[in-house]
Amino acid sequence: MKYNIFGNGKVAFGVILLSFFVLLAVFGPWFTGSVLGLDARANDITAIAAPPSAEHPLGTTQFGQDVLAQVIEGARGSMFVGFLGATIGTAIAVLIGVPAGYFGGTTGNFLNFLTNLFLVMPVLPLIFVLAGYLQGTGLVMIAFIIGVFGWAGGARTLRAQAMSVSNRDFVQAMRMLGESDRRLIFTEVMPHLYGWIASMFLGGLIGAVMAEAGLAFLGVSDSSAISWGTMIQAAQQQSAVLRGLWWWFVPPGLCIALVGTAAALINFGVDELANPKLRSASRRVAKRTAAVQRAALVPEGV
Amino acid sequence: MTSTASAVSAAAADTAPAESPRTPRKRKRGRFLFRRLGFYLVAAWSAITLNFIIPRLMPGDPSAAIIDQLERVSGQSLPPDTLVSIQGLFGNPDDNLFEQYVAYLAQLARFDLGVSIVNFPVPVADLVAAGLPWTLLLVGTTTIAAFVLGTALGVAAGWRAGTRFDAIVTPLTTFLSSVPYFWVALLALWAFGFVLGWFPLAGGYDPNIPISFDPAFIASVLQYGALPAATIVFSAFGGWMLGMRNMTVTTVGEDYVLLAQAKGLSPARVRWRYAARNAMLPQFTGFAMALGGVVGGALLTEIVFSYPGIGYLLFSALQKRDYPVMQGVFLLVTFTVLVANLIADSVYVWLDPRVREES
Amino acid sequence: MNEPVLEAVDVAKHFAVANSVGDSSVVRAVEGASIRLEPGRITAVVGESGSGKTTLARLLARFYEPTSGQIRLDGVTVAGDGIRRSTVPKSYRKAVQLIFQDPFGSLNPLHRVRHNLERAVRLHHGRLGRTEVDRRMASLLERVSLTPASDYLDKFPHELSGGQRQRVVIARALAVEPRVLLGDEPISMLDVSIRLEMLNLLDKLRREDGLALLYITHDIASARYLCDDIVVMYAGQMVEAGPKDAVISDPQHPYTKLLVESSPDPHRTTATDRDDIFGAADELGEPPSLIDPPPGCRFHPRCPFAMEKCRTTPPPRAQLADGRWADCWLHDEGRADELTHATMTERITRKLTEEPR
Amino acid sequence: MTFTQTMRGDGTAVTTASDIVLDVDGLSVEYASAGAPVRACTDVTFQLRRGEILGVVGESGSGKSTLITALTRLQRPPAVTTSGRIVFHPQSGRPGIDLVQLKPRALRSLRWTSLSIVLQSAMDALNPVMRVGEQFVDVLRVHDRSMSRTAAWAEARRLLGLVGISADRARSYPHELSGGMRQRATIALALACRPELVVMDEPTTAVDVVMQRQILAQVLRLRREFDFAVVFVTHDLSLLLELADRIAVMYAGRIVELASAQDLYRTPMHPYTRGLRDSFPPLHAPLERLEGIPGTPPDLRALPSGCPFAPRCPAVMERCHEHLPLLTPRGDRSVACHLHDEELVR
Repeated sequence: MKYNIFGNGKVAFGVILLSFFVLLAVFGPWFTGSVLGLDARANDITAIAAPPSAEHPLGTTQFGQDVLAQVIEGARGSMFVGFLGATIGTAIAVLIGVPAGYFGGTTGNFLNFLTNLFLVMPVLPLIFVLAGYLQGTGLVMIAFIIGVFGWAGGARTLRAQAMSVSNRDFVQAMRMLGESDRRLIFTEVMPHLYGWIASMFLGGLIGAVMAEAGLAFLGVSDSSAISWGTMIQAAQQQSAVLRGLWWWFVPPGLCIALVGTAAALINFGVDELANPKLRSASRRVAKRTAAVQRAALVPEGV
Repeated sequence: MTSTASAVSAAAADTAPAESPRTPRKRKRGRFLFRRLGFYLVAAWSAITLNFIIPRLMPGDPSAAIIDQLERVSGQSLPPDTLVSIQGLFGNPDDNLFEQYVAYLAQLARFDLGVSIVNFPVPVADLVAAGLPWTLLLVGTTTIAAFVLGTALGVAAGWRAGTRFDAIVTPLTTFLSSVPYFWVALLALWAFGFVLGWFPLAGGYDPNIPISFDPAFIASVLQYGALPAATIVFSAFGGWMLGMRNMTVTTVGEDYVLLAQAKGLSPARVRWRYAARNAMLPQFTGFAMALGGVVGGALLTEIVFSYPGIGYLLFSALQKRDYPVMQGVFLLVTFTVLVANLIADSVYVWLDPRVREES
Repeated sequence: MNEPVLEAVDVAKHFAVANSVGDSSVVRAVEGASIRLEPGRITAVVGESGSGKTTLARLLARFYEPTSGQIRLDGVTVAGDGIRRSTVPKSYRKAVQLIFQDPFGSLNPLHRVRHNLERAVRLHHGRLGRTEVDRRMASLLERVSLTPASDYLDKFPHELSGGQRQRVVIARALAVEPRVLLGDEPISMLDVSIRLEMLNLLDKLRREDGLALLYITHDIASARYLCDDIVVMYAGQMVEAGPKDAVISDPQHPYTKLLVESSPDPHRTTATDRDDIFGAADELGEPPSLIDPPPGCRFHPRCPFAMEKCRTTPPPRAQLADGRWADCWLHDEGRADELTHATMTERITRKLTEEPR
Repeated sequence: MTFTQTMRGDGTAVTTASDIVLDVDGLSVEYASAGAPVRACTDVTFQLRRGEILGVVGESGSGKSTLITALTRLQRPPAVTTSGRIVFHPQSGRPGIDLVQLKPRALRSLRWTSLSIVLQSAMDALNPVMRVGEQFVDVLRVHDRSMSRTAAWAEARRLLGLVGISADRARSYPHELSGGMRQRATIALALACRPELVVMDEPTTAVDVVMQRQILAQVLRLRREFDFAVVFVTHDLSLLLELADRIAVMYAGRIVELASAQDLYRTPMHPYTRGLRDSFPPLHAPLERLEGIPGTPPDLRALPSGCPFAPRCPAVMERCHEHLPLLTPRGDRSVACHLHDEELVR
């Protein structure tokens, strides 16, 4: 029962990594501007497509913009879309998934059908088309579209979990006492779903960051905004690959991957929290077992 | 109510019908697939309707804008049938919504997806039909390859959960599955195409060889396709693997695996026939969720490699606001994904005698 | 006979179930069941899983509405024929409470003992001051022998043993001050050594508070220990009822006899040889499907006494001495004494292995 | 069957060689937990005679489930056998084999042919995606490589017939059988390779009393036919008293009493055994108020010093809190309780 998720190395690492990027998104641009004296949008015509140097730690782009400053500025854009998209998506997932699982019946079936529909639709092409119509719209709109079309997987999980929790005796027992559905949902069922909702939010976060990057890569973005996606897109457009300007497109992609890894690692811990079998399959348990084994000096047959 | 459901399932479990083994099962599977087919038809209809609604929801008059654009591109007024076709897809100011919808459905039934703005006057259907085989080739093979590779590695990691292999491979895969597809594609293109020069930098085949089925052309297809395919597999297998790893860990704890070990079966048999065989089932039910992401990622990958599939087509269309092409691609991708899901369901039904439906 | 507090009259419950492919069929979980629960009296319903005993308890708890028949509280029909389906009023909740089988499952692992008791107290006793709520919670825990209360109020379920949890569950049910307590196998998930304490606690509640108690169980020996009357259920129907000792020592329905014979009894005085005890019980058959139950008497496919009319016509209820009754054609035929002649296990095995099914 | 009693070095009476099928000596199992390892089984010692039914009874936390996986060498991390021997004596008269020391390959060949297991829930124990018959066929053919598929299927059908399941059911999947049938199928499965020892883990708790009676009657008949020994693990002492030849009572990971079923019922020597016996109300005998055993089973992570039963024991003495009583032979039975310390008995 008692299980400290921060005692789990994977989770701790994930949390640290994610916190770093959140802090970077919030305070980074101020830091680059005031402390490092760099400007993501300034063009340094003395350094066009320059490799990393003391002046530009991560080099410059084709336009003489500092890559480090852009990565930090991009963190804000990407994380903004990530958080907003994940918030919207998670909210819809909760609003659809929890009632679907709790009430079952006709209501539940309809909500479940809706979920499955959004689940089989290839969301990314759909978002592309929608965003295509809305070209030039800001990051808010993009986050909104991503959230509105990206909730189905989460709703499906929540529905299954809400259903299993709702069928457990303690919910029935409290209903027997005369508790209302509203109270049952909020005080008895929902607390069991917080872990899943958190995990869903993290999944949505990385999904939104990736989707934004994908959209930007396709050229669907706010032309004035800087995000990791727009950086990669700019690099691609200026044929950075064919000209060997790796410092331009490697850092933003790596950042996306690191945020994704952080989210996935935290989710791993949440999974282990929810599924004791996964917990006992961890490296730590294996090591402990081996230690007891060695101490006992009885060879293990199996 | 939920309470009823649990009581019923308990009651139903107690009274497990003692049916005779053979024939009803086949009929059951048939009916299950039939119901799924029904669902996919509704899904397809929803996609078609969505495709109808989106342009009509947009501010302004997309229909007029497109016609205007087409006339500018072609430098002449549109032939009447093209005009009808565009108005059918994007809105006809003279008809009410219902009339528009009926006309739109009738038009789709004739595979009339309008004409491309950029490649005027090539019909969208032709453009899409030209790109589809390339995408199917690339995405189809890589999806299967990633699925097989991910599942196999997932079994290996899950079976040896807690070992060093698992402790290294699993976090590494977590990282890989978090990397954007197109960025991996860019890196691969830069490293293997640009720096090492092992692979061509763009295209789906050698433009100097005429398109045919002769060995030289096929060889060039393989050569051009290898790098895009590899990057998609590289980015996609991690998701399958992590799912399979956790399912395997869970399954290994099941009594039937314990009993299989107690029976003295070979470890390989226990692992595959008992553990993996059961752990694999959720992989198919989760297919829909994973496939959408893979397809989206693969479309982006095509763009990096200028691969002549529909992803690249979509990209060009987005760049130039070629709405007919965009919507045609969306419809086609959706249909393909639905068919893939139906196939996954069939495989699932074949794999699980219980045909446990989630509904 | 006293007036019953809670009564079920000829209730039936059918469930529509969708099988794995979505075809629906009807499970006849309970049919034609009547039961009276009187203050200060404990009635046991004994049966195997799938016999409908849990469904009966849940009907009485109004988990779901009966398909037909009536549920009466204090003689007033509250559910069933002629009553429109509605939400269960608080007054019913206050009168009737259900104890679940699994003490691990019926307490929310995320809430302390305090939460459970406090909600129960507040839901049914209007606005109460903090001290009054605390006082009530303490006295509830005391009544289920969890003392001192302060040791338990702030514990989470996982910090309690199985027996302690079930006591908390009982305290929670008592908090509404019900007049009827329905126990759905309340001891079957507990460790053997603490089951008796729980039975003794239920007995105390009956004696001290005059609760009407329904005790659902598959363990006929524990039913005998606790209750006054026994009702035996088979395949969704009641087949025999009466005072406990009479029913157990002299079963008047073949199924009751089979059940009693099959139950382990370490204090057995007669046969001591193992092979004698187990006999040649090679084939005793299984309860029928409730989706498509056999016509006539539902026990007839297994019954060694089965006659032609058993296969076609449901048996009439034979009213016997001491308020006993049994649903069996043997009484109608005057053949009831045959029940005492040989063991059921022998007879059934002989019948089922000789006749091809 | 002849019993020859000898004395071992430590003074324990032993029936030797050919009559013993399993000799468990000083078996301890620990769980590697975050803190100090938790001992779920401590110093478990018993002999299983050929063809005997040995009941093992215990409540939650008694270590009986741990004992099963240790005996059958099926334990998984974090459980570790830290000491002891489990010596299996084959009927052929070949020297005893210590299962604890055995290499995986040798262990695999011994499995099912010498030692099989029946698990509590047949629904969980049968592979849901394999036909029931196929689950017989694979084990039959692993242990007899000369057996053809056809012959193996025929054998599977024959084995199912032994427990009253008709041959055409062999092609069913587990979910298509009723609960009772599934459990009988797993018993037939356990006998597929004619083992000398079958470990049964609460094989009848998931079925109703009537089916329990039927299954146990079949087990007894099959045991007469095939002459295997049974370790029958359960929480239901009332059932064991009827079924078992001898019964080992476990408490807090140790055997606290081991005696014949009759002796255990009539003259339980350990207060826990007595309390457990009196926790089952009689079905026919006159009723009287029973009290069970007050208190709760101990937490293995925080065992009291001295006798783990002391906090619940009605006959507790001062020494019980200080010294752990060890399982000591008393005639043809053994008990671990200070009440029977030599000087007190006298």
